[in-house]
Amino acid sequence: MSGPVPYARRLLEALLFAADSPVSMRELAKHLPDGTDLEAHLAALAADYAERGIQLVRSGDSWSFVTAPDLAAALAAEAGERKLSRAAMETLAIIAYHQPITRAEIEDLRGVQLSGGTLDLLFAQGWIATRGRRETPGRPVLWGTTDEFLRAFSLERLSDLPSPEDLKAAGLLQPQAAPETAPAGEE
Amino acid sequence: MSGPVPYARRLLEALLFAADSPVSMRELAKHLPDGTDLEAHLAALAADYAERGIQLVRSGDSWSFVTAPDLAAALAAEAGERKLSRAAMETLAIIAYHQPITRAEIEDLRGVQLSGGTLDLLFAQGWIATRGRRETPGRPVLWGTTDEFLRAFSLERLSDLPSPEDLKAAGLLQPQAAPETAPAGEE
Amino acid sequence: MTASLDRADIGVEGATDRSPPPPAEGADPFIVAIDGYEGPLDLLLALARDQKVDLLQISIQALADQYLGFIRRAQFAEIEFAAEYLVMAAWLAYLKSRLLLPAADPTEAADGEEMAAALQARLAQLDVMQAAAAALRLRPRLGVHFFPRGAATAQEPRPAPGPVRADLSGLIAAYAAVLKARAQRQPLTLEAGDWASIEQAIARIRRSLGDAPGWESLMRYLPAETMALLREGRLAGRSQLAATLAATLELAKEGVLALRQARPFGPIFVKALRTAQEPE
Repeated sequence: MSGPVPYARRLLEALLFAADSPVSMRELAKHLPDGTDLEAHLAALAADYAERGIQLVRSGDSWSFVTAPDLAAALAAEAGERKLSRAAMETLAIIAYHQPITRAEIEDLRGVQLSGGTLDLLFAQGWIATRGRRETPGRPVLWGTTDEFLRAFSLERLSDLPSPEDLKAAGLLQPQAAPETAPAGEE
Repeated sequence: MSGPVPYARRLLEALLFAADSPVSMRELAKHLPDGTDLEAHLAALAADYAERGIQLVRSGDSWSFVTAPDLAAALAAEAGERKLSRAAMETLAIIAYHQPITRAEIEDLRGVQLSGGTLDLLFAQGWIATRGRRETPGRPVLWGTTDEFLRAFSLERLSDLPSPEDLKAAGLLQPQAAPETAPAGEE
Repeated sequence: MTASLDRADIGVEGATDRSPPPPAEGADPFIVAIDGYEGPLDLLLALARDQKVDLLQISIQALADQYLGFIRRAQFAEIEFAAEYLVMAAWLAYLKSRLLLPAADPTEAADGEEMAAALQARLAQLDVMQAAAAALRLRPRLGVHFFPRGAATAQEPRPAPGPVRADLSGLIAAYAAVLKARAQRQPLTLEAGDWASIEQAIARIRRSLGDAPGWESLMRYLPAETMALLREGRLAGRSQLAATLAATLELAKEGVLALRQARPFGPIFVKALRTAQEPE
């Protein structure tokens, strides 16, 4: 690594490295002199690691080091992939796109009742959390996604989720997508 | 960090980062192609980090990343936040849901005695406060949560907490531990 | 370090990922599998995709026919599982009749069109969410494609105790744990009746004491059925054993008999000290 590294960047590096979970900007700021440009230092630190085997990632308001995704195969020798059911993934996507959302609304969107374990599984992973209640009769609990969800799916922020247009462009909404441009019956 | 980093060095970096204890040379060699000059790569990696906030250190035959020694004071100074213990979290949850409540009632709900420090800790955080006394023999002190508790847990009001029925509906009260994976087609 | 969606990340193979398997071609072509579908709306969406037109332009009549045909040939393992599919079938049949039959009242015809449009919108919405789920699945995932720090290690000294960290999810999970543990705690319950009384045991021992000289096993003074009860793990057996032991202790205090146990948990022996047939 080239040249002297500013003290603030070294300290951030050590703080993020020594933490057992993502560290919030608020927490990081506490350790640095007032007036430090935290965003700039974090951006510089992320750039330092861009090509390394470890990367600095942002998830919502928090930052953490993780291993580079392209090394997965070499690292994952022991880690077996946890396969998530379709029900769980669809429920998670619905919560991510429609938050805050009630259980009944999720069921309505999917046209099927949620089995007991689905929200439980997503909650246990730390991917969803309650977000108060909807002020309607029965005051149902609202669910939303967490920063841990962003981190787990390598998203910086919710707005990084692909829009319906992005999904179409990526071919995930074929073949009925975009009838204006694609003649009907095209594969 | 400057220039392209060799694959072996990136992989070593990731392996050492993701390990939960120092990794032996023998273990590291397993992940690298045969004939890789492990010593040379580790020496280069250690040099990469020489001026950073993290350092690669050798202890006997094993290697690990640690924070730079000169940062120890700065890291300790403002003291990383500690995670609340399970006992304390459960106690806080019981107070939040059942307030005002006496210590004996908390112990009854948890089925175990409260250790001396638990209420003190929650009180020191400003999350609980006394709420008078119960007019029963012994006049035990009653505990409740504070506005500071609401702020710390981003709740607008106590009634935003999901009710036991909500928890049950979300599957959080199922007796077995949350499954890591959901069977396909669970709905 | 961008985490925005890379198109390369969500290749076309993702499109297959979200679709349930096509109706299985089993031995009997008139029976179709319903297992792969997440409810009636999911089945309807899969059928709609076969029309290969925009979901908002889809022919609801054709879709209703497809669905009804599918349900007619479907095999349901469980009746409650079938119910939700059948409710949808009934609704679609109704919708179809609304769309087909000339309505006596023009507002009725409009209602049919509205219901069809609402269904198209619902299908389009679910379609987007299924695509979103597929896109999520294709993203690099923590613990699968990349990994967190294995262990949090700072150089000594360890951080001094400071503020504690906790969040709402942790709080709720903790309360759920309390409720779960509480639900699982069984209060101690005892079977009613069948308890042996010490008085009866004293009387029984007095009756048979001294039949044989010298030390005898305590077991000899148990009622006949005790051993069988103990073998079955019944509390009544343990009660008789306890009552008998307590009775011998009582009688030893009175000087009627002596007790001997060579080691902890070893066998207990009883010896008559004087004839005790008659109560004092």
